[in-house]
Amino acid sequence: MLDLKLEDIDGILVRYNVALEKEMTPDEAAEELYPKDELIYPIAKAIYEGEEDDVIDGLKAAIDAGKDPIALINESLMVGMSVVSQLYDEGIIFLPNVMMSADAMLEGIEFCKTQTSEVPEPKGKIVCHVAEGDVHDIGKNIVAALLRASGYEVVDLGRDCPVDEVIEAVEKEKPLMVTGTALMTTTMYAFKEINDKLLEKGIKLPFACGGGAVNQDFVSQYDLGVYGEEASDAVKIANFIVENGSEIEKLREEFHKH
Amino acid sequence: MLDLKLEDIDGILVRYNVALEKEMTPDEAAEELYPKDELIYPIAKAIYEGEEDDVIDGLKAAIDAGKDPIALINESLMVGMSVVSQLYDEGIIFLPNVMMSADAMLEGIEFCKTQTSEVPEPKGKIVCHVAEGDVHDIGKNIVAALLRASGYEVVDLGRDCPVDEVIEAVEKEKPLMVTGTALMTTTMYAFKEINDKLLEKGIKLPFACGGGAVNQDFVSQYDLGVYGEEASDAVKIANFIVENGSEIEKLREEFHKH
Amino acid sequence: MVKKYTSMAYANADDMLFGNSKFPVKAGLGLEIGAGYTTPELNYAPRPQAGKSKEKLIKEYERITTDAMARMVQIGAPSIVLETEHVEQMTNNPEWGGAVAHAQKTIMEEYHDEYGIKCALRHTVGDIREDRDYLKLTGDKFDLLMESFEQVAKNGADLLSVESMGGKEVFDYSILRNDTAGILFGIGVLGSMDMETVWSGVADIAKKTGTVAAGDTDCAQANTAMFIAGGLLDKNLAHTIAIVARAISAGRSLCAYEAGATGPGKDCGYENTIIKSISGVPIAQEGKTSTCAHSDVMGNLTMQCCDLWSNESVEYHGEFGGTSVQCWSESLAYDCSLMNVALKTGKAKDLRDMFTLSDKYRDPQGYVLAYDNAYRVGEAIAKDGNDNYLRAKNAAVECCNIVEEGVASGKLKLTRFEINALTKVKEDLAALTDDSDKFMSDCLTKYKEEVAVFLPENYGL
Amino acid sequence: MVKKYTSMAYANADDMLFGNSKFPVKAGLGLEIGAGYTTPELNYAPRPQAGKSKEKLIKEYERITTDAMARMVQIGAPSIVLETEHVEQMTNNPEWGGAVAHAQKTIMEEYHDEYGIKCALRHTVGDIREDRDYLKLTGDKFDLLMESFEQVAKNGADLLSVESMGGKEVFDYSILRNDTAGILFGIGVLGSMDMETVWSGVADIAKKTGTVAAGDTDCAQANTAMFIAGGLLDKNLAHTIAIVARAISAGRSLCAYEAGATGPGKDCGYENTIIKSISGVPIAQEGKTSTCAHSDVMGNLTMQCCDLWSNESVEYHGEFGGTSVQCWSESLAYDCSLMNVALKTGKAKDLRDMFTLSDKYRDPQGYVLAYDNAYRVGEAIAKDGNDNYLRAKNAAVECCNIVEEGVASGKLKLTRFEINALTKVKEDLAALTDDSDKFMSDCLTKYKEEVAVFLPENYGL
Ligand code: B12
Ligand code: B12
Ligand code: SF4
Ligand code: SF4
Ligand SMILES: [Zn+2]
Ligand SMILES: [Zn+2]
Ligand SMILES: [Zn+2]
Repeated sequence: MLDLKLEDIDGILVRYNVALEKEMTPDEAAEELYPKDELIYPIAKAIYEGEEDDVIDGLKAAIDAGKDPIALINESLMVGMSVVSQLYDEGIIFLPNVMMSADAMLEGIEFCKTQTSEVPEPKGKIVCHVAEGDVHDIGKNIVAALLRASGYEVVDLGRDCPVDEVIEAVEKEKPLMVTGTALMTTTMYAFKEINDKLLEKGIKLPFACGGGAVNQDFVSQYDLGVYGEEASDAVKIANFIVENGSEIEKLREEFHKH
Repeated sequence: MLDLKLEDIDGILVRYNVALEKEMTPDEAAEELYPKDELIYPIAKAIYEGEEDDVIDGLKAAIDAGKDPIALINESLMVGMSVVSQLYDEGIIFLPNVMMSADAMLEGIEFCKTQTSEVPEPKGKIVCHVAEGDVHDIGKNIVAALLRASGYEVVDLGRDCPVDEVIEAVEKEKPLMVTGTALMTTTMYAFKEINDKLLEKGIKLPFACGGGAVNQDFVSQYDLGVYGEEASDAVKIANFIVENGSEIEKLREEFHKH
Repeated sequence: MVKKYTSMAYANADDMLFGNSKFPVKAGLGLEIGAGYTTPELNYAPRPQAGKSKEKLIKEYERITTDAMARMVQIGAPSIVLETEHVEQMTNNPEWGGAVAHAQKTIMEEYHDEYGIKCALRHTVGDIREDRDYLKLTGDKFDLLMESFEQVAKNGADLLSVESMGGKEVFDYSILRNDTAGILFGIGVLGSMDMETVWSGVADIAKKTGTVAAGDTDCAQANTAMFIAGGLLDKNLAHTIAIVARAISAGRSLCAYEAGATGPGKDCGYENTIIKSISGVPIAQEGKTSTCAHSDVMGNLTMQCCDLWSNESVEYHGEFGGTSVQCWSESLAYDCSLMNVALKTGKAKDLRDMFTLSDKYRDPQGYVLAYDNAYRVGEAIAKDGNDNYLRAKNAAVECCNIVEEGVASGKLKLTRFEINALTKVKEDLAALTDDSDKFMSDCLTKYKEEVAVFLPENYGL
Repeated sequence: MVKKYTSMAYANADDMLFGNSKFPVKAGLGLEIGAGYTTPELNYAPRPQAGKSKEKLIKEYERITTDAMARMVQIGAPSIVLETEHVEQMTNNPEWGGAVAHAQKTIMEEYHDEYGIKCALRHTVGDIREDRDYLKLTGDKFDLLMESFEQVAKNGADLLSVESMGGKEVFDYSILRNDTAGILFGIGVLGSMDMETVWSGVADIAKKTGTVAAGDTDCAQANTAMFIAGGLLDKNLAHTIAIVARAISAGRSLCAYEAGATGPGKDCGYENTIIKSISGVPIAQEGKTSTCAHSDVMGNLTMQCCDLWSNESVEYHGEFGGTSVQCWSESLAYDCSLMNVALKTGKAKDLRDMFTLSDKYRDPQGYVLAYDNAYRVGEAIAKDGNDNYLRAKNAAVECCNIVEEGVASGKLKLTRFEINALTKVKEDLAALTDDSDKFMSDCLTKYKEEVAVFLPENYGL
């Protein structure tokens, strides 16, 4: 068959991902971000590496050295995870690494809880779902995984989720936000219904919406809607709410393209 | 250069127009449609051929033989023109022929009028325009030409026509319908404004709309709108109004695809 | 009843070509697929509001059908296939699907009679065999699926397809966890088992109704992996893993033809070149002219051996140049015209190679699916064709080898991340048993435990 | 100042090829047009509501630009041109056009800096030189047009274009009446005169601002004829007349390069192959991947000698596969990828010929624009290159001869209607004078009388 000469390939296509790959390996990049504290460093690193056993070992050592188990959640586990998130955002590591790190972090949290009777202050609860009539749930799964990875408690209502179940869950769980995913133009209208029913009940909370079918113009049409393009936007929206409150206008100002 | 073998061409493309061209020549097809009456036949044929002089000659002969000049308009000129329209509709002759026949017919009408003091009952008046902001006027020109060819009196407001001018013309001319043409998605919204202003004034008449940007769904959004895809639809809509009245619902039932 | 492929339909990769298949398929009104020419296959989705009632839906499909046929005639296209991918209501209410097929076919017959245009209608029913949380592959839902096939076949559909979902629950779990065994089990084992059941059923109906059991696609798994992997800069899944899932899927989608289907395979089966090399059936493909539906990194390459050339799917709406279905069918028709000229001028193999080279080095997925390499994956499958597990594993191993050779040649450049992911898959594969029964029982134990929604009874296990 | 072409840039038709021009043009960020590779050129229209304010419009173009650049990088496309065809507000308020150019270029620079993607920005200002009823080619409106060019050039546009309208009033009248002299006068004489004025102006601005005076298109006339002629089954205008108008338009659009423009010519100038044969400038073309904007009967043929490959224009909106600009830019990029592979593998002339043959016999328009025949029309123009009227008439005559030969060969099949129309044009042409001055004064008299909106002062007459 015909073939291209090696030197001719670049004129036809550019592997921008290869061209762009940072000089630094992911490990080196992570190394630069770990906290320097001798007790915290190994925990953060174990989180990055997704090594659950090393996480527990590190936590044990830190607690033995007098650190508070609950404080360690924020000061070591979350810090390690934020290294992971940052590297993911920068395109240096990929989703499966994040998921493995998140698993390690969750184990770490469980372990910390067993070391004390105090209850950790949760970062916040979030209800996730896929629109009624829609079975496409991988995007939602990624969203849920990344939220968990960032320390949020996720109530996952699954796919093809009836409008009323979302309303009930919100009433019951009082989350700091709801997320909705829709991949089909035929299903995304359920978001409007959810919006209307929530408002009818006097509930005002941010409703972050995304998924292949959904776009910003559509989400802007109902009062509670905040549009996110990538799964990681869900985390950014949640963080923004924690830091700046849940005013929809502000959220749109921050996250919508204008 | 490479070339295709003659016998290979059909596998790649089909000249459906050639394949479909009627066995009959246009002249033969017309011959079948002319009225048989000895005095009418030559007039109808001269119309079809676009021969103005022959039209006048034929009219003279018929009048000499005792025919009523005003009656001749409907019985010969219009009949000849309807042969032309039918052949155009069937794809046997093309627009330029129609336009030449129409010119011949209009001359014929003028001649008939000079032969009597009676005033012919006009078939109806129609106001045509291109939407405000839009310079694309060829479609409208074709519409106007075909309407004239079918015996309607056309008030042509031209292109880039302000909404208020359309309203004024309707108030002044009291046409049996208005037509609007728009080729740009940015200009077609003027049709809605025209619709609203007409209704505000209590004027209800069919507003036939077409042109590249316009589609049936858009036109269905305002009360007076009737959508037409091809220029010849404007004639069909006008004829339908003459025969069945101007109820929009009925018109849509007839002309909208469902 | 199910006869597995254990040899190749083509003696050489170089014998494979667009517009030509070993076993052409006659369908519809004067059409023959894979018989020396390519044909556009247009797919479309009704607008959201159109699903409100049966009447509205039928009107929508009538307009779509008329628009498309009219445009084909206006530009002189000799042939077209229309593909209607069911919206859920059409499969769940078999008489809806039947009524739509009937309405469409009536219009197509008018065009065929007036202009002689060759055409056929594909209906792809929805795989509605699931509850909200679980797959329900057998029982009532299976019967409903078959009834839907029967209704569309009786009412005008010429080509019968479905995008079936067997194995998806395990796959979904595994793909985000880089779990090689789970990917292999979901696609290669569970998927294949379900395919055999579904397609035996469809083949019977086709025989009974005088229609064509056309083919399936691993949309639910290999395409999902491809979409999660995304473009060059996405970072949710290594493209090297996506292509391993794709290689595995070839064995799975092949099951349709083993159960009696004859092609043309479904457009979005990017595994179809591999399948064609083994089975010789005609295939539909999509790529650079299905950007309306999705983006991929092998837009031209997929044309290399296609018999039908598809836009995947476009929502019906207006564009400056007409309705969306008119625009896309026209673009497809010109693509086909180019291929057909190549066939008539003796330049087809050159054109094929140009299609392939456009994307062979763009991405590891294109590299493996390039027809020469696809053929090798085909051989790996045929070698152990009788064993669904082994052939899937072979395909995955061969896929890894091919990518590694590409890297070694210097022409396929991967990121470190992609290379690492590949290394891991290769190690995982090497660690797997060669004993299908053992693999099955290991996986059953493992995934019953780890995947809450996995119900072995779906597979008669 | 205006130096007319009297010889051919290429010694043979066979030397003409896509991605290669005699005089490549460097533009924008690292791009060279016609220098051995083809590049997609994406054009887009803002949504209707977006024109409401300057701010909204800028945001809309920012989103369009980001979407397109992002997609190009995702699929690994090495280069892209963005074309912004002004909506009327952007030309009538030159600072709007400038602000849009600036916003777009800022984003393009970011992508170029981060990824090294080669890119350039074309702005096509609107020809706003008209009142409601009359053309107003000179005076205030002309100055405003030039100011608009200057603003976009200073603010980031790399390539300057316009679709100018000189001669259109006479043409519009003539085309529906099969008036050959009027068509010739409108396009070949009046159109050419106006082109010389406009393009001398643009060339000055380009020189002053260090940008490229790119080129024009006879959209207002030859394309109008083509669209009225429509598809195979339309019956508003004979396709044989449409192609005569097209042949005439080549002399007219050539005037841009004679006045100092250097190309790339505008996408919708279907006369561009003829122009390339004479002038050697790079050209943009559109066809099978501009179905979003219009339908034509030569979708592949137009690729034969293109340097930029365009979608003509698509409204910005969502599709399943992303936004419309992402979908179409991706399709274009793959088309270019195919051509670029052909160039690198030494198969480019074969691919060119396949493009041509796809449509050479589809329609008389494609037949004459096939590069071998287009070259002959070019020769007819160059022969009397110094005389706008004579070269236009030559082009028309040669066009008729070419079509007749095609019919005689048996390969180009025409309807009786098309043949009759052709015969009439040929007779009309034969009856015309060879004296330009006489033609001018005859036409002035005739059309001043017949065409109410024709104002000779627009042309300094
Ligand atoms: C894989 C797939 C499937 C799989 C789904 C498997 C699964 N478990 O999800 C299967 C095979 C089951 C499937 C079935 C069908 N599908 Co499907 N499918 C796809 C496909 C190819 C890829 C979708 C995907 O997984 N993308 C990858 C994920 C990761 O992307 P994502 O979900 O958009 O999420 C990303 C972002 O959007 C974001 N995000 C997601 N949610 C949220 C939420 C928030 C808050 C934020 C901030 C961000 C965010 O994060 C993610 C990563 O960044 C698309 C093609 C396409 N162009 O999208 C068609 C597509 C969605 N399917 C389509 C169709 C038609 C169907 C079927 C009806 C086909 C049929 N006839 O049977 C059935 C649906 C049946 C039903 N009742 O729903 C159409 C929908 C058309 C429409 N009307 O809109 C599409 C668009 C294909 C097409 N072009 O025609 N499909
Ligand atoms: C020719 C043309 C021009 C010519 C117009 C000459 C003239 N005298 O009309 C010129 C060069 C002047 C021109 C200018 C522009 N144009 Co222009 N033009 C076209 C083109 C190529 C063909 C239009 C045409 O004549 N078609 C043939 C006629 C016969 O068709 P028609 O009008 O639709 O009519 C038929 C039917 O619709 C029907 N019909 C018409 N009216 C009615 C009414 C009734 C009642 C009925 C029943 C039927 C009916 O009958 C006809 C025959 O069947 C189109 C391309 C396209 N896809 O349409 C672009 C197009 C319309 N133009 C476009 C643009 C953008 C422009 C410019 C803004 C470009 C610029 N940047 O300068 C300017 C406009 C300036 C302004 N202020 O308006 C865009 C519009 C995009 C949009 N937003 O919608 C188009 C769609 C091109 C594109 N794809 O981008 N243009
Ligand atoms: S990829 Fe597209 S065409 Fe294929 S099955 Fe999935 S939705 Fe249908
Ligand atoms: S044909 Fe299209 S691209 Fe060309 S000038 Fe007219 S509107 Fe613009
Ligand atoms: Zn499809
Ligand atoms: Zn669209
Ligand atoms: Zn354009």
